[in-house]
Amino acid sequence: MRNAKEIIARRVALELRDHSLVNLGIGLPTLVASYVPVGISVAFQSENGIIGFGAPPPEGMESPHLTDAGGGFISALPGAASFDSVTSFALIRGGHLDMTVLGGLQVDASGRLANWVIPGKIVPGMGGAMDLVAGAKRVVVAMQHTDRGKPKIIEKLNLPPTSARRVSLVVTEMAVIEPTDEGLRLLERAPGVSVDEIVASTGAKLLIDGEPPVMPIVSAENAA
Amino acid sequence: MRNAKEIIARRVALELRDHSLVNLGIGLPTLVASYVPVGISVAFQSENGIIGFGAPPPEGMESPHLTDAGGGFISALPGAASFDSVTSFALIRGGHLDMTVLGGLQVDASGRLANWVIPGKIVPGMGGAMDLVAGAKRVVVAMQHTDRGKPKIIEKLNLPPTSARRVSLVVTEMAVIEPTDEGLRLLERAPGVSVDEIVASTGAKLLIDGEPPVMPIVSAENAA
Amino acid sequence: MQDCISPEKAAAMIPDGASIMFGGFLGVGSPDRVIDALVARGARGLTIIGNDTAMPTRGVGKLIEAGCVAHVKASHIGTNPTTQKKMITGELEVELVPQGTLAERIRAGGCGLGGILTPTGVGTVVAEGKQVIEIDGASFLLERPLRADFALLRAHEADHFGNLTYRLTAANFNPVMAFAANCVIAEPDEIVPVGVIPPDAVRTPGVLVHHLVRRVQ
Amino acid sequence: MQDCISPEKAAAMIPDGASIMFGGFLGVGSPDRVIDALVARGARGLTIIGNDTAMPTRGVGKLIEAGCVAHVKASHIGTNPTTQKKMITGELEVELVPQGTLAERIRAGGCGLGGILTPTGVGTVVAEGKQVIEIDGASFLLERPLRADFALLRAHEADHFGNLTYRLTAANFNPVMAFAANCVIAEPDEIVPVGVIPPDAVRTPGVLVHHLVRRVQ
Repeated sequence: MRNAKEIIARRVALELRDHSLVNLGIGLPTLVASYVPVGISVAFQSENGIIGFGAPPPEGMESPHLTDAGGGFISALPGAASFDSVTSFALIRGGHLDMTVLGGLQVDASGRLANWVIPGKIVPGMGGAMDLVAGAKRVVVAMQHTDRGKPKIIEKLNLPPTSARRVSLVVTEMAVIEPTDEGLRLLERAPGVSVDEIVASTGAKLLIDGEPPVMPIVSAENAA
Repeated sequence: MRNAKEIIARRVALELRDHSLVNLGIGLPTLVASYVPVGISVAFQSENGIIGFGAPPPEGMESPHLTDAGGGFISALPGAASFDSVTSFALIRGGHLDMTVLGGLQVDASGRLANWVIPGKIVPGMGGAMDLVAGAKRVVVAMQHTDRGKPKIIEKLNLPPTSARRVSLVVTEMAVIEPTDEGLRLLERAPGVSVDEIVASTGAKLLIDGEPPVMPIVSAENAA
Repeated sequence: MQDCISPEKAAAMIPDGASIMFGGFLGVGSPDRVIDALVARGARGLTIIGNDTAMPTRGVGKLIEAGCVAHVKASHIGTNPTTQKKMITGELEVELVPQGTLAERIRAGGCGLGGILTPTGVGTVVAEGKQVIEIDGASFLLERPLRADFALLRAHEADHFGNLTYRLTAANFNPVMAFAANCVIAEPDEIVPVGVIPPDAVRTPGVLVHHLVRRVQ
Repeated sequence: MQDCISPEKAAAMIPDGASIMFGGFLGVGSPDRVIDALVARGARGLTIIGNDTAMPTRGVGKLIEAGCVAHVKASHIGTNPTTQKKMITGELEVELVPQGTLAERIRAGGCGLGGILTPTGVGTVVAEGKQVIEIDGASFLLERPLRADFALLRAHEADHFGNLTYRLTAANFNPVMAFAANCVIAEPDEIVPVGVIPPDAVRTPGVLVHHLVRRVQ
């Protein structure tokens, strides 16, 4: 069985649309870039100022002027465009970003996301997360279903929200859940995971229409 | 005797400061560029998107992509910078423009300028004039003292104002006048023009401290 | 970027009554081939947004001359007597916007801002009907975002991804308009392969451009 | 542009207690030589404004490590444990601002806007104490302009007039900060004669730059 993060990344990759602009958050979301389906052309944005970046360059060929939003060295693909922070967030806030994939600490029954701070712990700062959730056309949360056994999908956030806006989709290693006006709808279950197991690991009411289908994921053979 | 426009342009040229950024309005103000004093380095901005433009190029060498705000062909000087309209007005509105020289229809006792529309006549539109008056560090009005014998400097504007902001200086072929908290102060008179003549041609009260000095102007020999 | 189309195809995509942003400053940097195609197809009832209405035989002036336009939002119409005439007869509705405010309103529309606060126009006719907000003792007009159905841009180079460059003062309103319309059509002087425009030279990322107008025949 | 100065002269011009905008994103595109000179002269009580506080041994992180800083306005401090530690002990005051809001606030400060209306932060702690304005049924925070006494920029090329270029993701906050400070000091990788940077490649016009930091010795 594949590990949780890989399942999540492979499922999220199926949300990628042809000719779209996508921003991947640091950490788990970054893995999604490894599973872009064949035939799908996606432009990835890094909010520090580039569209069209690729894998780290060979050792010794890194440019000190070219990194991703996590500070790691990257390469630029042919056709890349670089720009300043004002332009980068004009793209994000102006609705030009088709999708953002972000990690999550909690999602609640109203579809609100908390992912930037745990009171009493270290305060990293929101970085670009609040703008991404406010501005992207689709916000996909890629996170593990529970944290040390405790549900991360709960009735009401007890961590500070990242935005008042409802996210578009939540993908975990157990399920795909869509926040709607009526509540959290269970769309898919992971291979080998039962609805009962999902319900038991979820701290909010799920809307379930019969037996949800098994989550498709990008297979190794289909990834570009 | 030189004509009125030339006197005005030569006097306004003395307001140019070294290392400054200046925008000249269309018409009379444009003449100022011909009389930059020796030793003074001024960067001229054209609000359609360039700093550092020069005289029209030789016949046949015009670029269709390089004109001034009046649509006339210009050349670019070494070190010129081109930019879009958003950046151009960020420079203007953000206080980066040291001086603008604009034509005027009327200036009133409070120092407000009207220069963009005559109700009942053709409506050209304000173009960049309202932004220039609101944003430039110094606003110098370069205009003839009267219009067909009627004063253009009057107690209260009867044309729509360009801005609520007070202009910095008014230069005519008869006088140099500074709007202040107390009112319009007569600073200088043109060569051969008496204070009585100025007062007779002015429709607003002038503050006069003794006999004002004669207007200095950039002589042909001093122009760069 | 999706595809590369003819000026006629571009003109056919734009329905009568559409709102369109046009790059250009007195005709410099304006998408002339699509304008000609709009005239040729006899477009009607357009709302055009741009700095000015150029001259009767240049840039968007041709659209006004040909009777394609119902509404104009511009900072200046003084160079086009036809605009003036049609405004007086009521054939054309004209809204005048200060040039810097026009640029910022389009920018706000394109980058997701609900509005901007500008000192320009306070105490003038431009302020009529608008909210004035005091910040630290200074007065600002609350100006609203502007968007359009289409943006028609003139670029210098485009690559196969739609990345654009502009040339000198022909940039003017083009780069900001690329953000502010539902459909962005760019008319470049030249189309070059991907990689010919270096990343730092790109002034409009290709992700903002929906269609390129094909090369000059 | 006025003159070309050493990093030490730049550091000497900046008094203790000054507010300074720093270009840079996790240390990439940050004015490292002036930062080193500020550390060397033992600057104190600085307010630093920028995207992040980098790492303890990189970019503005060095200033925090050396105790030069009293206030931080940034979007992210998670990569610098020293910032975290000093914030907890009260040695450092930290204001967190969403990254896009930080960029727009600096832009507003630099281009004469009284403020901007952004959807970012509505319904979060960021909204506390701020005016919420409804526009066409949507809620926006009124965010105020940001300016500083100094902007310290890292550029790629500068010409003798101070015209600047930037390189790839090293541009980040540098171009916008050039508009928003009373004194702008740029530290280029290379200084070239006037005319070497073509007008369309200039990303910060030299009229915005007060001092260049002289070439690397």
